[in-house]
Amino acid sequence: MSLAEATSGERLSLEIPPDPAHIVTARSFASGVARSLGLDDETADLLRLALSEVCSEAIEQRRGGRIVVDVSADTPLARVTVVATGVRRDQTGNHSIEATFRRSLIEALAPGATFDEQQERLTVSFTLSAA
Amino acid sequence: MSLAEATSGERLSLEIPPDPAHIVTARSFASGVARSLGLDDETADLLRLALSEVCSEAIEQRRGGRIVVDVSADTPLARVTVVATGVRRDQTGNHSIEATFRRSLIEALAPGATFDEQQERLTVSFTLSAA
Amino acid sequence: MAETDDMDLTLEDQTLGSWSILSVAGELDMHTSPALQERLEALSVGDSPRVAVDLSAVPFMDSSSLGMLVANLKRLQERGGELALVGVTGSPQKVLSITGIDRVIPAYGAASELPQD
Amino acid sequence: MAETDDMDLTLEDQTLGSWSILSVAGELDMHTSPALQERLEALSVGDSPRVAVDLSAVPFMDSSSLGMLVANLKRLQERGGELALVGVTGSPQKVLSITGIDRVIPAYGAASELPQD
Ligand SMILES: Nc1ncnc2c1ncn2[C@@H]1O[C@H](COP(=O)(O)OP(=O)(O)O)[C@@H](O)[C@H]1O
Ligand SMILES: Nc1ncnc2c1ncn2[C@@H]1O[C@H](COP(=O)(O)OP(=O)(O)O)[C@@H](O)[C@H]1O
Repeated sequence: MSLAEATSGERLSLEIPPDPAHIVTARSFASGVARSLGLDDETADLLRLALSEVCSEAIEQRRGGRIVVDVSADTPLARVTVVATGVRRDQTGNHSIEATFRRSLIEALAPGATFDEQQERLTVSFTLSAA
Repeated sequence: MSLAEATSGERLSLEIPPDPAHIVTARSFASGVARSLGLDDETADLLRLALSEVCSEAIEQRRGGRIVVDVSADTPLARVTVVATGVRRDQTGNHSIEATFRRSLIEALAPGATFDEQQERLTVSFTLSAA
Repeated sequence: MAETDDMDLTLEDQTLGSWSILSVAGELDMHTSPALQERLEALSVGDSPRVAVDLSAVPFMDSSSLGMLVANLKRLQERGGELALVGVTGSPQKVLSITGIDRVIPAYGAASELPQD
Repeated sequence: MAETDDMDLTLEDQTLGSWSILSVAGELDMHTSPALQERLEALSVGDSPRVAVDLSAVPFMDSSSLGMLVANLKRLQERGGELALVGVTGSPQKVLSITGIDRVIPAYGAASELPQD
């Protein structure tokens, strides 16, 4: 099935514990999604990197809870939403140097990505277009 | 993280539409899970094949609905549960030749796999041990 | 030599003596096996057709193509033809052996080993 | 030559003239980069240590190792030493260039190109 055939709104989801050991599963999920949506290799790389970064961000900031990744076929390619629940770790708002690099990468990979941070819930959304 | 370190009961989940195009995502998910649980290559192959078969079975038998794959770290390695919801396609109980091969493969790969079939819900469960 | 590539699966056929050899590259599952079926049917024409499927570039195969392979074996035999497999290792080998299909469809290590009598 | 292999990441070091070369094989993310940090620290000892990290066998790298690379650059420079990268292509190249780290840490195509003065 190429993207053209993918039903708009068709949704694939992944749920993982907020543990660095499971970020590899988010990337493998991205590889599979890329193949089933017929994304080109460069866009697949972009999706793998973006999900790796967003999951790392969620894991660094929270303790416990879950990470849910949703990818829906949408214009131009897909809409990606990552919701992390769990207790916020860093109450002071200080960002590590890793977090700074991470934010600038996410913004470069997914311009217009939104971050909605609340006490027990972080929601990151972005639209995937061809790399 | 090796399996020894994996918290027992730690759960990874995947949700896909019941479309053959998305079975590749179930296999990629299996690859990621295998890496984060530290499974050896042969057991990873077994998990990829078992999930491919179970998802195919669910897709062949149902229309609409969703497929949810859950993998939990458990003794000896993991507990895998696949739940497919959707309207049952084949009311006569006739099995295609593919379904026959599929069942014998699933039984060889995951001895003791259970199939609970109901009108709108198919649940397949098995325990993963080293290949 | 004809080529089909639907991004997921690449199919190429060529003639070697009395055999049509269909080389498959990619993963064979419920999504991709219909493309293989289509090409197999197209090759199973004429008098006593001999068709060999080369699986050496198939890193993953599940049971979705088994029914089709058996049906094609039967169809080819009814026409006085033959079906054979070439380069069966790894994942295809495992699936073919668990289901016993390896005892039904003859397999050869390489296309050069196909009987040309 | 020392070797570390935690199944996900393989780290090997060897000496080439005045440089210690740490070759990384595997994906570098939040889970695996602590192992790299540990090995980098162990190599950053003595007088004016020169350490090169070979990334040619890293198919995936995200930002998790960037802070650590920059911190090691600083630490090595404080000791009169140097940090360099070798074999930067693909995913590592992309991440290093988007974040501008490629302008901070010198990179060489191959270990043989490292300055030996
Ligand atoms: N269908 C397959 N058959 C055999 N091995 C596979 C298959 N899919 C993946 N692998 C192996 O599993 C490893 C990890 O899988 P992959 O899903 O690609 O993870 P990632 O996307 O994080 O690289 C790969 O290096 C590959 O060798
Ligand atoms: N981290 C990665 N970097 C670059 N390419 C990758 C990466 N992971 C996977 N791929 C590519 O994506 C393809 C499919 O990914 P994979 O997750 O292995 O699917 P599957 O498990 O179904 O084989 C692989 O053939 C590989 O070339």
